[in-house]
Amino acid sequence: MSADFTDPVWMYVGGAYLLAALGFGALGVVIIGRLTRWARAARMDTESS
Amino acid sequence: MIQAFANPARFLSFSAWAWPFAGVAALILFAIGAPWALVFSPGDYQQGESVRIMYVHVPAAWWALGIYAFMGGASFVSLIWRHALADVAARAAAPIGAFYAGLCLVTGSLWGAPTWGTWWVWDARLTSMLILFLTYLGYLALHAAIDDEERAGRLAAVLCLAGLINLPIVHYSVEWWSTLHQGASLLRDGGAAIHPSMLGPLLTMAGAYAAAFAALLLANMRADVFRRRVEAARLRRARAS
Amino acid sequence: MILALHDLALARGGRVLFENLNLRVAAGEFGVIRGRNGAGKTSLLRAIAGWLRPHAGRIAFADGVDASSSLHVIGHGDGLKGGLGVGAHVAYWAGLLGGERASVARALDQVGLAALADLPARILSRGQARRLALARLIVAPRPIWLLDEPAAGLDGDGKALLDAMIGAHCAAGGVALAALHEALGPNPDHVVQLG
Amino acid sequence: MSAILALFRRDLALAWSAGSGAAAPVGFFLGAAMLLPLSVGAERTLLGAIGAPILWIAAALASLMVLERLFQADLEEGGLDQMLLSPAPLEALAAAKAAALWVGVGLPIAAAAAPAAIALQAPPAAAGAIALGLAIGEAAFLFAGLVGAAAAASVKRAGVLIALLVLPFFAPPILFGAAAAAAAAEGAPFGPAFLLLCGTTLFALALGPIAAAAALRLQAT
Repeated sequence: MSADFTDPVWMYVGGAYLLAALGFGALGVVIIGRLTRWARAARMDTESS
Repeated sequence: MIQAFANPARFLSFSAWAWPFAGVAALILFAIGAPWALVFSPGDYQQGESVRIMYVHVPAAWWALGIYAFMGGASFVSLIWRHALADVAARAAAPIGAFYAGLCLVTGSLWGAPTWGTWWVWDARLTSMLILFLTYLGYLALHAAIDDEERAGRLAAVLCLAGLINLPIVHYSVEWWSTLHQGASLLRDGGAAIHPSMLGPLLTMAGAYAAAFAALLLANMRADVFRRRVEAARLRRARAS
Repeated sequence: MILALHDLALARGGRVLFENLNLRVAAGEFGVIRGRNGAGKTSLLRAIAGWLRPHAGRIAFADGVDASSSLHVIGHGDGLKGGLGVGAHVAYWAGLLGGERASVARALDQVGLAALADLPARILSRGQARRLALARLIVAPRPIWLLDEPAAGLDGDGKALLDAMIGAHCAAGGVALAALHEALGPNPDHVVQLG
Repeated sequence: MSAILALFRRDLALAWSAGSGAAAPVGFFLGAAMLLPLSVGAERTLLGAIGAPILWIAAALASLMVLERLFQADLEEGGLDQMLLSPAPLEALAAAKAAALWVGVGLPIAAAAAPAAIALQAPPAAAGAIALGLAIGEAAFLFAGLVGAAAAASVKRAGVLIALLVLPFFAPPILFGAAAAAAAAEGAPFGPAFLLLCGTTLFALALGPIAAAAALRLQAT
């Protein structure tokens, strides 16, 4: 446990990790959302034709 | 191997299990890497705690370049062997690469703020990364601007390859330029300055970024393959009626 | 045999225009391509010129014949620049397509635009612009002519001029393929019906 | 060879004809350069230091302006088809178009840079060096910009898109060119920066036409 939490710079460090996490989350949601939407549309097409 | 993935059906069956597998791997690596980087690794004797930003900044820089090189390879294959899936791969990788480049710029700025007292420093690496980010935007903009998908893919491939050749030129000219304006930058991104104890979390996080890219890429490619299939079917139905 | 199509199929925007088209054109022959709009007449000509990849089948030329030295294409856009002189256009085409500069005046005269040689091309009417494009065929002689609705915009004399040019070209052993809506040129050796 | 000359002469005639003459780009270049003293103030030392490099930004913007219509008109009017039918390789024809633009627009801009540099408080002795640098730089801009102009030729109102596409290719020439100009303005030796600028121009001369021809062949389908 060699991290010194009193250092005020943690605001920046925390901010960087938070932004990375939010970024990955947003990109994941967008891409996986696209996948499910089009996969469902493709499945409906094959069922109806 | 390349021909093996030529037809979408085989790609779909492979990627069906591959993208969740890579996704889970990414989550595990992040779960190990992040706390390791944030808490258990040592602070830097000079910069103190702010060096921890390196673990999210440096892998983003590595992979922003790595993904563009991947796109270059895919563009080459799609142009030379007219390989539809390679075109889908390049196009699906672009937004992820752009995100990595953007993340690298933002985390670089957050790292620079405490160490230099300003949010943006025209450090050689950050400037090169900014130009790479613009190159990504150009690729995405060209794809968005041309509606004939097949031609857009091949034109973007030509642009991507031209950009790939341009990157080392930009890198070295910016390096030369930055020595003109101020001394070697503080923001050393690895190499000798990396203390062995820092290498562990750094490589874990780099692995997490790689797995995340693989998962997002494969998912994005699947989405595109389904989209093209559905749109082609709708086109046929519209024409048949 | 100058030009042959083997089971040619063309697609545009994912839609197949036509399939297994076979055609063998020998020297001195004239082919006419008929079909409603969108049937693929232009695409067929552009595929023969090498600018469109066939969906299936292939296009074969006699040896020594290739797009960059033996083909002429007269299409919808005639590549005219409003700011450039009428005579300058013909001189440019002579240079670009490997013709002789000496025949520029003769070509202009033959298409009936000699009087306008020094004027900028923007003053030309649609029919005159089409005649200027035909001057390309004269100033840089090439064995294969691909004509996409060449008579569009031409008046009676213009059509007569085109008629004579095609006749003379085929008589001299040249090949001409024209997408047409009305009868033009000598009676065709081949008629390709699309769509 | 005559095909390349024919296209070069035609495009040069077009560049200098009343229609799309060099007046517009040169006028834009001077106007953009003039914005600097208007925005930063006419204070000599400040203007002198950044005046010369600003000329490079103005020249880059002017080059972007003329690049937009470079291939678009040919694609629309069928001129590209005739170029494809020419015995000369498409790469050489693309280079001929860029060369015609360099002579028709690039050189006038470089010439206008000499009085502009003096107006921006650069020492008159440096004006020649700045103009020479811009002449070389304009070649880098126009040839490097070929790939963007060709890739976006089929897009209507593609000016903004082309600007974005070629920006990464403009970075090295601007970087070395502006450094050379700044050095010249301060009377410092600008040799190394100038030679590196020539390096980027040679790179653009090589990459531009090849990439543009590849893109143009795709545009024709």
